[in-house]
Amino acid sequence: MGIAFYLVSVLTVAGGLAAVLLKNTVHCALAVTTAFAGLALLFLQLDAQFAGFAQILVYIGAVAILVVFAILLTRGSETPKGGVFSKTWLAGLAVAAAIFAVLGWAVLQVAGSLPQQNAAPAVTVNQIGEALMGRYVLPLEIIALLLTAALIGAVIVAMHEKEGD
Amino acid sequence: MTPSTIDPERLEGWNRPPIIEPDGEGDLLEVAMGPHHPSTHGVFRMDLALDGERVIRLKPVFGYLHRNHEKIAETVSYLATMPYTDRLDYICSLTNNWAYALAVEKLVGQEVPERAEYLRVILGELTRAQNHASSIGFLLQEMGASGTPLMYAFREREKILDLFESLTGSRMMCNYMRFGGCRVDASPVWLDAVRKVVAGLPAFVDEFERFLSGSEIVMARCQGVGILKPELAINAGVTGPMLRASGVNYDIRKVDHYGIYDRFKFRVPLGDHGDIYDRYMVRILEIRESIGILEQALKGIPGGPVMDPKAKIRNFRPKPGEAYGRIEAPKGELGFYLISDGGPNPYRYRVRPPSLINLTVLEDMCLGSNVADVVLIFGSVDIVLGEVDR
Amino acid sequence: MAVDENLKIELGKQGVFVTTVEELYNWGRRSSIWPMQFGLACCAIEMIATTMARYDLARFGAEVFRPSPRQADMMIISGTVTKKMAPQVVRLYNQMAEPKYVIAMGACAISGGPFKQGYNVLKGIDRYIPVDVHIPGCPPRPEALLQAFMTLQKKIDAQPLTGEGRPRHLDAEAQGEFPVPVEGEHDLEPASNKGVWTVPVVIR
Amino acid sequence: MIQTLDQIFVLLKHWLLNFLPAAWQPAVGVVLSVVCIIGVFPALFAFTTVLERKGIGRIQNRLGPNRVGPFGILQPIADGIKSLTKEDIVPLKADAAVHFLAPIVLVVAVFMGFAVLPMGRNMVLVDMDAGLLFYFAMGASTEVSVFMAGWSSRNKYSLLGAMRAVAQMISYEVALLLSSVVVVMMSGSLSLVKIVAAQNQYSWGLPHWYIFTPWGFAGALMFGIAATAETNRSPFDLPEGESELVAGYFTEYSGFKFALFFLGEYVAMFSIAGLGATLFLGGWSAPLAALQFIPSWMWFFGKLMVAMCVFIWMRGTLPRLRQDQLMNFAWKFVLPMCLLNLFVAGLWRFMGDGLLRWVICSAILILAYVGMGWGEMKRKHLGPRTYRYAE
Amino acid sequence: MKTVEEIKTAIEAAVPGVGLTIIPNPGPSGQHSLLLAPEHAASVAKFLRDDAEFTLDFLSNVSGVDWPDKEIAEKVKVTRQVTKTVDGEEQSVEETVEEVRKHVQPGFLEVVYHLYSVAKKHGPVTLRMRTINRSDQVELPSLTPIWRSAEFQEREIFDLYGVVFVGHPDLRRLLMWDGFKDHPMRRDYVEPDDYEYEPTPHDSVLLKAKAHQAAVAGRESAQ
Amino acid sequence: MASSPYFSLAVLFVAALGFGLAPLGLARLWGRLLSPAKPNAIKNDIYECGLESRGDAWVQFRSAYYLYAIIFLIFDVEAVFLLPFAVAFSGLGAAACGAMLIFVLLLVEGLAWAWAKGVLTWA
Amino acid sequence: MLGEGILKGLAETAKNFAGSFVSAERMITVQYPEERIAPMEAARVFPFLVYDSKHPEDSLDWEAGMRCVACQICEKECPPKCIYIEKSKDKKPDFVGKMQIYPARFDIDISVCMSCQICVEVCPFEAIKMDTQFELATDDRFGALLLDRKELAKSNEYYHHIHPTEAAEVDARLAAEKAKANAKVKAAADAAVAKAATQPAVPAAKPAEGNKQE
Repeated sequence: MGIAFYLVSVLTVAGGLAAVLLKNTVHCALAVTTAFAGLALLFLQLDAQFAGFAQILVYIGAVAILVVFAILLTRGSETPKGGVFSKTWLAGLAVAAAIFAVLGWAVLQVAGSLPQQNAAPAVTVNQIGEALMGRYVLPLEIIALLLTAALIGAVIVAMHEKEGD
Repeated sequence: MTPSTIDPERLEGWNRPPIIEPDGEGDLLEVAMGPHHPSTHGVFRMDLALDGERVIRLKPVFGYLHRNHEKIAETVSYLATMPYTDRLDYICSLTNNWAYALAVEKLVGQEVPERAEYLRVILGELTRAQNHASSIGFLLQEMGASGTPLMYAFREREKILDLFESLTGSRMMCNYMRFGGCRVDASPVWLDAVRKVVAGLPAFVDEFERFLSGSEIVMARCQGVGILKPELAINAGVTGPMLRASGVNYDIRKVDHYGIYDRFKFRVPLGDHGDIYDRYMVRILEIRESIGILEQALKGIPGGPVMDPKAKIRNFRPKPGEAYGRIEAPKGELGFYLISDGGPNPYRYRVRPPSLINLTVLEDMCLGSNVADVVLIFGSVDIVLGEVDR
Repeated sequence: MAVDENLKIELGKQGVFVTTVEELYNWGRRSSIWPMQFGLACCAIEMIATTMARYDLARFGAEVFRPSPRQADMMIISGTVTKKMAPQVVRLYNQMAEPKYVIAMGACAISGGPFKQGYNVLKGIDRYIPVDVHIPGCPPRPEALLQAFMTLQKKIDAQPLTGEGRPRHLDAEAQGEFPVPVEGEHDLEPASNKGVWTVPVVIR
Repeated sequence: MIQTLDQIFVLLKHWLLNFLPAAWQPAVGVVLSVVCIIGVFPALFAFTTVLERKGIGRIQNRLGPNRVGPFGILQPIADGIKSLTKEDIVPLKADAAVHFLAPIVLVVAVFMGFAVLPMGRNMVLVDMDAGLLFYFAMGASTEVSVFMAGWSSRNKYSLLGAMRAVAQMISYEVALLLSSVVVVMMSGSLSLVKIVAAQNQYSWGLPHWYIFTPWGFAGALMFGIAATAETNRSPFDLPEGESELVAGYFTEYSGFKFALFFLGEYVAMFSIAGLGATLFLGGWSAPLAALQFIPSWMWFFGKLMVAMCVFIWMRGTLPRLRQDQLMNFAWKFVLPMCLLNLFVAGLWRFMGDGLLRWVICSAILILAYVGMGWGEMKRKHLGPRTYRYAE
Repeated sequence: MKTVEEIKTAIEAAVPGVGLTIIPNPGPSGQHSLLLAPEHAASVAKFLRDDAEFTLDFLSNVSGVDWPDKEIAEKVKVTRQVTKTVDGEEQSVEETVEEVRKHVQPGFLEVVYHLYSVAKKHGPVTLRMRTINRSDQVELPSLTPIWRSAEFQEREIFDLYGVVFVGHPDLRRLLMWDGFKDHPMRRDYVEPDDYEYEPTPHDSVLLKAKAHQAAVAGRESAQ
Repeated sequence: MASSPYFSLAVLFVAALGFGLAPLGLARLWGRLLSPAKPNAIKNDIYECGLESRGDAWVQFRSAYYLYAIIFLIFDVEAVFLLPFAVAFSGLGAAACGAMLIFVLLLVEGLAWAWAKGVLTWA
Repeated sequence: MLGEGILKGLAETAKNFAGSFVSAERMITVQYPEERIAPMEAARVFPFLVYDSKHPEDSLDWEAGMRCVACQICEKECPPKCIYIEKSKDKKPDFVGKMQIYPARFDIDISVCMSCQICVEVCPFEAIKMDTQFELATDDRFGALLLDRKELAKSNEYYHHIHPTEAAEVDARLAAEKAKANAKVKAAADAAVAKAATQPAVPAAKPAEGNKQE
């Protein structure tokens, strides 16, 4: 576990940092993709095979493409002249620190309350499916609604743009 | 149908290409297609402005094969210009020969023996068949058919080129016709060979049609794309299969009755939509009509000389005057305008290239369509750069 | 580059090795000549005919016509190079990756041919870029192009990997850039590239 | 004997491993298998390029390469040597790092897909519970590499080609996923090994391949269309449509980087053909019970090559579609058909055994197919035409 | 099809004040032509296109012709007073002498249009227009607004002959590159000198090659 | 460790990486040793049909690409949910299948709506 | 049904694929250089100069037998002007035995020649004909593509070999002309004998000129 975990963590964090620090937006997008890959590897390390591969499929296969298209949608993917930090970087940093604090606090709280145990036992896809169709059927439908809403929203935004011109 | 029916008040600008406004979203992408581009039939360039994949502006750029044909013709003798006409539309050299010979014959008032006229018709129609075959082959090639239709077309073309070579000595640059006849006579063996090739042509056209005409992809790519309205086609001087695909019945073989075309029974296929598919089909149907003409000509070819005995090869000096002669070349109206000042060289020699003038409407047909369509529309015009730029 | 020099000397000592590599290299180069999809005029039709079923250039493994100069090995200059086109031809040649070969197909490409007296016709592409094989003819028959192709293969076969007489692309000192002429007010400038074109003495 | 032949590679591996200390054996075993995968498919790629060039040659009434080596067999080796020794050009304006990475990402992504493909009985690198998902996850990564190649070249044709390619690949990826879901529904597993095992049964000597069911046939058809589009093959080869976009997203690539794209494309074809065979054609199982004596890996590779031949055949025949037609086809025809197929597959299960379910399921699918196709042609005013003549 | 004379009458009836001249064609083809005055060209063209009788809707061919300045050597009989010594004394005598007088007849650029009718299937009708000279007054009205097919052909004539078509929507060079300065189809155009290698010269080529050699020799001796 | 499936995947990953990198390295070595690269301004310019490249290729693209990407993302997510359902399908009752049908139909409805609005028409 | 046309197309290519293994109609590749398409008699590539020779095999008397009399008509008529002729200062007996000017230089630049055959058509002496040799690719532009007199000279037998029908016609024509010329000379001589020596000498028979077709 040890070495692999640290390697993957370094990869993930480096990808994330690069995404923030690189100047060229497309490079940032590719760095984010690397971070996604690192996350997927972390899932795999936790024996969450399905989640890990789904992460690759959805995040590298779709979200990364979405990000890239979004970047190309903006005029000029040319490297900006100025520095990578905007003027409000201090505020940004504060927000990030706050969120990190909240998350860390939550994680520590939960970690303290859970009994110490090894990684969860391997879950088969079949079990996921059964759980999904049984216990979590309502969330599933809500997700469907959410996805449909997202679809409709995106279409409306796009159509609005078209009409607006 | 004829432009006279158009309200003269709105004539100003009606024949200009439409102005397509970009939808303001996204940058216009300025792309130069050519001069080295896989689908420009050689060295042609189109400067495109693309909005996404939609064509907003298209400016053709010519001259990459401007070989000064007209200037050279003014410095060499009438006869010596004949081999240069081969190189105008280098796919159909024989019809170029014919048009030039016809113009010079008009200039000097020369007669052509009957056998020579028959030979001219036979060679002209063979040329038309092979030109149309290879032109639709190239069109399909541009559609991305990885060469197979083109290969089939060239398989047939090779047979016809063999006929040309065995009669005239050269596959492509035949230099065969002379003022007042043809250079050499055709032997019965050659005529038999032509009969054999002509007998095989319908099978080729059938195969080609089975292969592609019904293909959904071909229909999806060709139908309704690159529409040319008949009014504009006439006004822009478009001729040949392109004009007829727009539904205008104008075939110089029927109109001028040059040569001996009034002796043959043939029909002129017309399209109703004026799109790429119609141009493709009109060419295929014209091959079929050409086969009919060839069969009749081969049946009726008389004996006799192939050259007017009064014709002169050397010291050919027409009297001062001018003449415009034209024929229905496979690509459209090919005309030669000659001014003679009595010297051994033409004073002015002008080629009316069908390819160049058919390209006038390229912009009108392409604007607003997809980039991929531009390539097809361009291919469906069927041009040869040697003739466009001369 | 000192290391490289030493290595080369070392390689030179192992003559057998170099010979084998040379043979393999030349064999690979000559068996896989991908032409650029590039036609200019009448000869281009004969070039297409050469790739078609009757003559089938593919038998030599050369039917992979690449539309991009980056992936092509050979440029068949098939037809008249006009002065308007010449800068583009030279630029395309420059944009090809080494090793690259040029076949001047037909009279026009060699010397301007029948159109050489024209004001817009370049009198031979070898004024600007080096040509490996010339095919006379107007247009040359497809077989003539095949024969020229085999001539080029023989030429490649004879090229040594190192030492004197090695081809241009193996020589770091040799010319790698062929300036693109500029369209001037009356003519292309310059009229020829120095070092590529030397006027022979047959002037009358 | 038949058993031995069937398992010859497995046995060979074990025989070799026996020479090693026990502690090394698992690791070296994995390495051996990997080396086989990395070795076999490029070799198959080389063979296929010759096959393609000769096959298309035959379609076009000519011979194709036949001079380099006996029957032109050595042609790809010459091509390889040539590519290897060719100058590598990176345009100055291009993004050099991304330009360099793109072909590597592609090659890695396509090779990873082979990890879960069973190439014969007991011949799979990893039998994972989520094998199919893993395969699709890897397939999705190729899109990124195509985009990287096109964008980094900073060439208009490359970028247009890359954008086309990505748009096309994401559109057909949905179809690819959904058309495979029916197989998962019936076999109850994402593991490709189990999917093959589920099909490796025979009644009256005929196999239980999924293609021999209405939903399986429709799924296979949709899968085939989507796979062709996914690998940018004719008639969906727009991204490299040379009549418009010169060479598409790899216009600026030369030397071996270009060769890697070429290789990546073909290996992706193998991999997707292998997946298709696994999902619908019973993977390595024999088409007739009587033919089971032929080794399983031969069946797998045989099916692979048949699929490649179909790819080649289509390439030699079909012109290509236009971008908008391609996208519309994906979203308005293939995707609805796939969704309908999901429904039909559900219906199939709940209708029990019998002829009725055959009739009903087939009828639904055929009606939908014909109706949608006809409607689309009508709407676009496409169809054969008649012509008039003037005397 | 009507004769040129009939066409002329019809046009003159329809377009008042039009300047028309018949240019006869002495050759056997008998294609006589009509010379238009540039200022009325557009209205004549429009009439020919739209008139129900002619319907010349198809402009087939547009050609440029260059007629260079001609130096005309005329033999003129001149009568003048000459002082002569006749019979020993000087007398003023009228004498008629033949004298060669040279004068330059200004050339012009000519544009020839060949018209046909698609609707009526007749033709050709040949129209001509001439510029005033070859140097500065080279403007002619463009017929592109009437017949689109003139668009590229007029551009070509502009490129190669230097006729400026007023009213052309997009008058740029068609065949030569934009920076090119000359009009190469004119008869007095001088080609650029690139006759380095002429293994088989004769006639005009020989002269040019020799001129090139002389120029090269001159340049070399200058260095 | 070697028996873990991830070990095999890692080996395959490394091998594939090596397969990509090795020939590139070899080509580089060949170039260094024998066939020196000769870069120059013309060669390293961007190819554009033989002309000098004008304008930048990195321009603003159309929103259609983005829209398709979003629809794709949604259907990708749908597929991710469909897969576990499909695996469990043979053991599920009609009610569960009905639930999934509703799930799919909801998305189909979105698709149909987008179709009707003409968004799926690629321009 | 959607896809029907595509399937038909696939069937057509399949037919061609299968046919390529069995039918010569469907496999039309001629494997140059081992196989060649049968050369056409009318084929023309570049011009050559015909010489008459008693020893066609050793080609020693090419200079003496050359039919060309350096009249320079072909040089004038050549459209791309790729022929260069220098007349000789002296005269040599031609193939008829008459004293004639011969070409001191006769160059054809085949890197310019457009194979138009006009030189052949205008030649009054049947001296220049078209060759069928096309395998001339070379890497030596200046050396190999400018053919001089010696390289251009090919024997009449070679001409017969490549264009048998045409050469036979030419020979017959030349023989007829020769007979005519001989008859004329003879008649003139007879007349001269008959009319006594008061008349001026009859000018030598002019070679036939004017329009001739093959």
